[in-house]
Amino acid sequence: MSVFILRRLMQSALVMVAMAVIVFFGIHLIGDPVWMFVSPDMDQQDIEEVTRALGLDRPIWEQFGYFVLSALQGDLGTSFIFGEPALGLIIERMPATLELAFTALLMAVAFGIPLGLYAGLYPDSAVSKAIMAGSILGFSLPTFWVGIMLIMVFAVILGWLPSTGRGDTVDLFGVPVSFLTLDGLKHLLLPAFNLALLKISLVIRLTRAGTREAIHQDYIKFARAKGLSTRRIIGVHLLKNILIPVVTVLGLEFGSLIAFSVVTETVFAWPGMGKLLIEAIQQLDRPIIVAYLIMIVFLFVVINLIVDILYSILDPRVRLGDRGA
Amino acid sequence: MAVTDAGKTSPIEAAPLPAPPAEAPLKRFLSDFADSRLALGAALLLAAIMIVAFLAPVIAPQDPYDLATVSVLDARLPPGTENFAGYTHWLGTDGAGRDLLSAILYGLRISISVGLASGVIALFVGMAVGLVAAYVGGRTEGLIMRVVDLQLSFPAVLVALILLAILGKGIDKIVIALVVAQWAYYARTVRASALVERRREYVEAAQSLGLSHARIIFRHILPNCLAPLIVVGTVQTAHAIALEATLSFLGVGLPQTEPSLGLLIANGFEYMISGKYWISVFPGLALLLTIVSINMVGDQLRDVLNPRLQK
Amino acid sequence: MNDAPTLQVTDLKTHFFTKAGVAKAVDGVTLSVNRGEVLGLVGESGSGKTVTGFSILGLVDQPGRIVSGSIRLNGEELVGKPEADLRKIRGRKVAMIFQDPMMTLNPVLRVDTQMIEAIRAHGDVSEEAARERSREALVRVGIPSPDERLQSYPHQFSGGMRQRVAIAIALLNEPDLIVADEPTTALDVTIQAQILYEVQKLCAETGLAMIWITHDLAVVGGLADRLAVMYAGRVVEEGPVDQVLDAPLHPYTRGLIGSVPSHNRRGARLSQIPGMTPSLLHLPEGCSFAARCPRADDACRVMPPLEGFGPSRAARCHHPFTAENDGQEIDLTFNE
Amino acid sequence: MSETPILTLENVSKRFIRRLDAAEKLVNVFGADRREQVVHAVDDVSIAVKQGEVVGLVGESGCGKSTLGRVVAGIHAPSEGRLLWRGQDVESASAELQRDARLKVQMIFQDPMSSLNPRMRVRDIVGEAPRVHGLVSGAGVKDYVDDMLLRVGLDPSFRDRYPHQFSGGQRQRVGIARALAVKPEFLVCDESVAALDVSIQAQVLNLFMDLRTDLGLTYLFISHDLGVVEHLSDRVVIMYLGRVVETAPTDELFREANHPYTKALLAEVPRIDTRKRKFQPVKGEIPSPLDPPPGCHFHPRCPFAFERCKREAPALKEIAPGRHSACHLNDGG
Amino acid sequence: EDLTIAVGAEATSIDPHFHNLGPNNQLGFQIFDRLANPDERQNFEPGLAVSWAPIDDTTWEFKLREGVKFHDGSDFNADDVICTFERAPNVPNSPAGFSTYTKGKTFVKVDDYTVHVKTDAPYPLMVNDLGNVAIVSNETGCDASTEDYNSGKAAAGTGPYKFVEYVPGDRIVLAANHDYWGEKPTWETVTIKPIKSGPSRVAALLAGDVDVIASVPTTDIETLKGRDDVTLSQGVSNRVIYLHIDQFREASPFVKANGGGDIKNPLMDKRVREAISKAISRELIRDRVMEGLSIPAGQLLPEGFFGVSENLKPDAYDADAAKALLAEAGVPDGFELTIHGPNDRYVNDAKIVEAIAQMLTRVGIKTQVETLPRSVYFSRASSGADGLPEFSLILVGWGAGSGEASSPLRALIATNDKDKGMGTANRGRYSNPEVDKVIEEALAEVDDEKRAGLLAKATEMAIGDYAIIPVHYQVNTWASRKGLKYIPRTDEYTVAYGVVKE
Ligand SMILES: Nc1ncnc2c1ncn2[C@@H]1O[C@H](COP(=O)(O)OP(=O)(O)OP(=O)(O)O)[C@@H](O)[C@H]1O
Ligand SMILES: Nc1ncnc2c1ncn2[C@@H]1O[C@H](COP(=O)(O)OP(=O)(O)OP(=O)(O)O)[C@@H](O)[C@H]1O
Ligand SMILES: [Mg+2]
Ligand SMILES: [Mg+2]
Repeated sequence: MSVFILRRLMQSALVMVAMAVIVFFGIHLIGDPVWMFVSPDMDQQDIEEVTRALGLDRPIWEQFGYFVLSALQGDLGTSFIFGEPALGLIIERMPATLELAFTALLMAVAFGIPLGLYAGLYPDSAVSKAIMAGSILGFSLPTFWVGIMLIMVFAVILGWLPSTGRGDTVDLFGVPVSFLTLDGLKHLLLPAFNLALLKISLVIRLTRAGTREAIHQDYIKFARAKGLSTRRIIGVHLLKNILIPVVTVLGLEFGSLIAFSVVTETVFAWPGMGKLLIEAIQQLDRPIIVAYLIMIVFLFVVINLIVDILYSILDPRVRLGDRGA
Repeated sequence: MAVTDAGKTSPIEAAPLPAPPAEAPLKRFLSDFADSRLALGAALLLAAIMIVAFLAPVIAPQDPYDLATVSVLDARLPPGTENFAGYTHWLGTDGAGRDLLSAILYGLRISISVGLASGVIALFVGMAVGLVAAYVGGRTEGLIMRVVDLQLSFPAVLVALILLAILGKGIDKIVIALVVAQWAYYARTVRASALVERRREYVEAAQSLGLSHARIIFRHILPNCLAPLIVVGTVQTAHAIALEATLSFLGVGLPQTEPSLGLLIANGFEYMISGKYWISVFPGLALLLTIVSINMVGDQLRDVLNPRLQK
Repeated sequence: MNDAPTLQVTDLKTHFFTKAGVAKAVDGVTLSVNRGEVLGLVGESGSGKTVTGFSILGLVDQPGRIVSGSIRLNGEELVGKPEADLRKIRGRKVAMIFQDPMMTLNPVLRVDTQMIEAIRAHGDVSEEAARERSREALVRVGIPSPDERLQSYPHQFSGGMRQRVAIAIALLNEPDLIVADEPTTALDVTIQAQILYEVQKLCAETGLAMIWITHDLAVVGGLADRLAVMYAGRVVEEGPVDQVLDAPLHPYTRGLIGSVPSHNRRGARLSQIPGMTPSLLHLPEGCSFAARCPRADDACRVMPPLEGFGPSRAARCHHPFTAENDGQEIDLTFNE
Repeated sequence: MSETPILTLENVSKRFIRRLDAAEKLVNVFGADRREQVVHAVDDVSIAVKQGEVVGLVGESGCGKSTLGRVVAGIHAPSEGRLLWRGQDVESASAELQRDARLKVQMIFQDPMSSLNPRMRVRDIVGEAPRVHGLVSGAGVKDYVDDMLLRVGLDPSFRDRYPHQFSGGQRQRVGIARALAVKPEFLVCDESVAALDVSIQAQVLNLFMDLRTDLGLTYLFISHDLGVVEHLSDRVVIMYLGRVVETAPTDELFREANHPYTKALLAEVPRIDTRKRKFQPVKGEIPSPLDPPPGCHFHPRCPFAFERCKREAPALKEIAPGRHSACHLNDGG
Repeated sequence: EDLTIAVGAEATSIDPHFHNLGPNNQLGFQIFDRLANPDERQNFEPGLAVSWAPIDDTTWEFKLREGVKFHDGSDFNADDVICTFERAPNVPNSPAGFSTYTKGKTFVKVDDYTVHVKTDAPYPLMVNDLGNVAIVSNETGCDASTEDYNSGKAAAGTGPYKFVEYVPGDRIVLAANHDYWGEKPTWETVTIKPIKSGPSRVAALLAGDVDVIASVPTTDIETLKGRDDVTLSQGVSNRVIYLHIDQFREASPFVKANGGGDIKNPLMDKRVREAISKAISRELIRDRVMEGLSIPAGQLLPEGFFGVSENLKPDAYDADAAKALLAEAGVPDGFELTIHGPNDRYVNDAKIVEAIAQMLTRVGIKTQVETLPRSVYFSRASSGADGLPEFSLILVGWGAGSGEASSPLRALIATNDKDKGMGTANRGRYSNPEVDKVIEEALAEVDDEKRAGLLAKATEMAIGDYAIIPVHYQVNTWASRKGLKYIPRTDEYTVAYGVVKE
């Protein structure tokens, strides 16, 4: 277990370094961020002063060295546009993104598994075919397009749900969450569904494939030969086995949920870190981009650890610490 | 004693054994594929889309990239409007006055080219890397797979987003970004199946027959890894097309005067609420049809090519 | 011999309706097993042994279906019974053991879960009582430290142990019949011997009837009381094990025995049956073995019936190797 | 014996090692005890095979039979020990000699499905190696392949087919034709008939025997089926957990085995001519090769084991002319 | 009553001195006062100063308003002003602060309600400068960090609305300051939500989630006009959209002869520049690209602004004249050109670039289009690899923050000179010493009337040279639910006190 965690940490440290280097030098190549901030009335002198103040006048490797030094002390730099520690800005917006992502995940499981199970158990029925066709549609539709359609239909035309924003939040253990208030829940529904759509399709397909495969396994036949009820066979024997790939893949996909929240947050004006990133990219706010990526890697590490632990609970064959785990 | 001489007088069996009826693999594959009406329809549709897309310069009524023929005067005409030159825009025009039908055809061409180009390059890169990793094993494999893992642990959108922010716009840039975002999927797929294939006895047979490593990798192992690769390839191509659309929507990606489908949609997106639905709905439909048909074909390929589901 | 056999299968037909055509996997199988008896069911791959076993338990899946025939367990007809009733019989009156011990136990459930649920599916037994019974069953199949083993997951067991657990599960509800589908094929000789030892002991102790499916004549030779030989979905010969092995009636049985290497004829060429098993999709008219049979003639264009030879033997052949004609061709070989 | 054996294994070992990765090394620095996992698949085996001989190699699953076969066929290099081809060390030979020696030893595999490349036609499967090695000209390949197919009893018209279009027995014949195509003198048959039905198995075994007489081939015949080995071999080698425990001419071995493991094995083998026998099995499971018992690997299951067996691994000693056994009981117990 | 406003861009900080950036300033307008507050036409009205006047050539005197209290209860007096101007140019981490406005000025407290500002030379633009800087309290604000402002601790101004809450990315909440010295605030609480995507913003209004939205996308105006539950307010802004033309290099990087060969930069020829101006149909752009929401431009600021010329009219579209001019200039068959522009900066920027490219192509200048995100665009447009502007023909916009023509003249037209701070945004490097002289003269002229004349004169000279080619003035649109109306502002800001009940 400790080896396992260590291995993970070493790998992630590598990603973080790689990411930091690429982004750091890459952004340097794109352009000079200073031009993003200066106001029209400033003259060259002012601009140079700003450049100096932000440390952007020094050679890039020196800037990088400085970044590494302070990163080791937990300081990922100060946002150019916000003037606040980049890490703080990201952490401040993380709960919103995580809430969105988790809700989407929940939706993916809540819709995906039953539908996938049905499609796997009755592969030839018309309903199953419809489910599968729907799932293809689900992962073919570009997220941004679905988002605006959802707003059009549910907010503008039907007026059932609010179009954008996060709604009321309450603090849960000091973290603002919106699913505990009615208003927050209403705001959460559309973006979460938008984000979940892709994953619902994915879970449907995984569950179906898992079901189709498991159903022909000897252990299912053996369970039937024991005279177990269909409910128990599906609910325990089958489900527990197909949960393994579903959990693994969802764990891996959680990263892409967070990544795709960049799109959803933009469309739904959801105050999460994805929106922050997109704006940072547009404005070359390098500290935020770097800090975002490092945070994401960190998040992945944590999530992957959780998934692996879950995995070892679900699948007794897996022992953490084994090679390639 | 020479083996060859003995052949005719072999005492073993007078009448060689009969074999099961021969059936060409291609034919079997096609008939299996055609099993699903839906998939067949999707394949035909996809073929049609591809043909239309690549013939765009021939069949499109207008060259939407030629600024001399496009005029803002014609901007945002609803479907079926005749323009001043007396030409009817069946699908209307977009915000810059491009004939939408033509723009969609050209856009399809770009989207599909981007998808295919990035898919093919990523496939080759991933394939080479994955095969080498699986065949060589040991430290090399460990190192390669760590890199693949790193790449995979980062969602493709983010990779492409950051990369494009760094590289700038242009078809070549987006292809590069998509290749970087995708090669690892292929590498992983190839490696997984190559690992399985490498343990197959026919590989050992080839080794003991003294065949070269290159020959074993490319003539023996590779062809047997193609099936999952093709499946991943189709899905990834669809994915690449959608990804390109998303990136265009996010404002990185392609130059706006030569819009891909994604960019057409993104541009039309701002007209959604104003009721000028056609600017984004028609390209959206084209994109949807393309991606859905590719995915359906991929789905069926998966079923047909998956040996476990056969029979 | 008891009056009614534990299991009586009569003219069972189980067909698979596939795209390529109808595969008559089981096409007129007649069998009976008595109390305390081990029936060996042998035949080559694809001859329909497993499907026969599944038919008895009512476990034939789409696109397969029992088309006709009768399966009587202790006189009770199983064919046509609703699924809910069959479920009550499965595991309670008939149990089954599968070939691959690695695959039969659910890898993600603990052994006790899998055993207890098998008991509680058939009666209102308390968890505790069920656990105790599971423990006893493990002891019966010779598993050391059963309490500890109950808490384990299948992957912590070796193949032989797993197969024993499967047998223990089959025994849990004290069924009248166990269908064992090649349960030792995947195991090593020494482990196979251990399993055979336990099974032999159990049958002797409990009076359990058993169908032992295998393609290994040597194994059934040592274990079974009676033998049924299947070819292309039909039983072609049946009888007490000694008689069938020592004086086979059907040319196929004879060919099969001849092809087993044995130290009596060390280094000699083995007898080989020419040709190969026909596809179940396109079975020839008449005797399905005719095309490979040295004795075949025009009479074989008609399907021979399963004819009795003596009190306990039967064969499905127009030209059996009976005592009268056997002298002509005693060397058990075919084409040399 | 004066005649040089066609193939000699001298103290050959093959180990599979799973090395530690960086993370594991790091925890070791902090005091953890992570070890490399070593499988001694083949442990100090010496065998000499004479020209024209059929040597049967018997043992239970995981005892290293296949690994030994692969070492002989040149697919794996031995971790230790030497492999001599006609008295010459293959390792130190020139590249050309090495290749020749390698081609002279060919392998026939167990699984008729996976041993043929499913994407190649029979003519390529059989014809590829001879063409690559220049044994036959490009134009002559077709005839050559036809000859090979005829030799193994297949109709030459099958040459354009793919493996899946054959039955199991026919596939095995294609595999044999492929091996024969490089004119080998030595065949390693690794469970070559285990996956076949008895009637098909008989066909293939007959083919092996015919090839032996026709082409003067030498065989290393690996099987866990004692019946098959007994039928075919001149001499039998018994392995247990990577080590050879006994070798003897077939007749003598089956008449009276020396090693307790061999005895147990012979007793367990079901035979068609023994009926309604009482099974009396060896106790215990086959131990994991990752962690074999110390001393004599068989001692935990051996009814005759005594103190020394736990400590000391018995050496393989000649107990009678042509017979070797590795058991402490033979040291005048 | 409560009000919810959706804006396109979010303030990056509550600190009014942190970043001289539109969204931040617009927020600051509501919480803080300046010495002089610009009204909706950017005329400076008494704010915290009740009057100001030069008392000699280099000194301005500001009389401060008495009886004003900050939101935190402290009193406003000259100390606040002094410390504000000390703090404003020196905020740590500020990407672009307010030093531009304070530089070269010395602030002297005369008494509690009088402040003197001294400069080295006559400085007519004093109010325009100081009117940009929010006054913070010396008790809480001056020593506070940016974080203190964001957390609300230091965010006390004297403005009509008080800071309540800041949830980054989601909303900023303000509450009425009932003690405001000026016109009493109408709205009890004001919530400002950033919704970046235009359609989403419109959707939010239509869905009733917000009451007012800023920057209505031009595409939706027609639809919104047709609805009777929405009121639109439109107003011209101080922003001119224009083309900057490379006229200092013989070999301009994005100009090629027909077929791709090198060519002497034809853009250096005034006739070619004129041809370009005449080839552009500003009306067509207005009607088809801007959906009517632009005013064809003939100079640097729309009419009514200080220092504009009354003689300059937009060039009329005349393709034939353009072709003739090209022929006259020796390029009768045109040439190849790439026009660059941003795609996320101005209203419909990329579309305008494309339309212009179409039009140029029609008169024979085969034009390629390349639009870039502003992050890349501006730095390359200002200084490429060699430190010089990288492009040949670019579309840019200029908003006159000070509300008068001196701003664009100084930045865009004057000869590029780092040291003097002139021509800082002169990306075409137009240089005419005579024009420079007039501009400098104007900048030192304290007399408003004379200055206006000088500015107009400089403008006429530069436009006559086609130093730049003005395209149009942006017209901004706000939409509100029925019953509300927004008073449009030329500075494009959206402020709560601009929302009135109908
Ligand atoms: N689900 C199915 N669909 C179609 N055909 C099937 C199906 N299951 C079995 N069959 C056919 O039924 C025939 C008998 O199969 P069965 O498994 O009973 O053979 P077996 O005698 O048990 O062979 P083995 O020794 O290989 O286990 C086979 O030819 C097979 O093709
Ligand atoms: N490539 C390999 N890497 C690691 N371990 C291996 C490898 N090949 C074989 N082994 C291990 O070596 C041991 C001997 O394997 P081998 O395949 O030679 O056994 P075998 O006697 O042929 O068994 P079987 O009868 O099951 O074929 C086994 O424990 C196996 O796990
Ligand atoms: Mg079977
Ligand atoms: Mg083996």
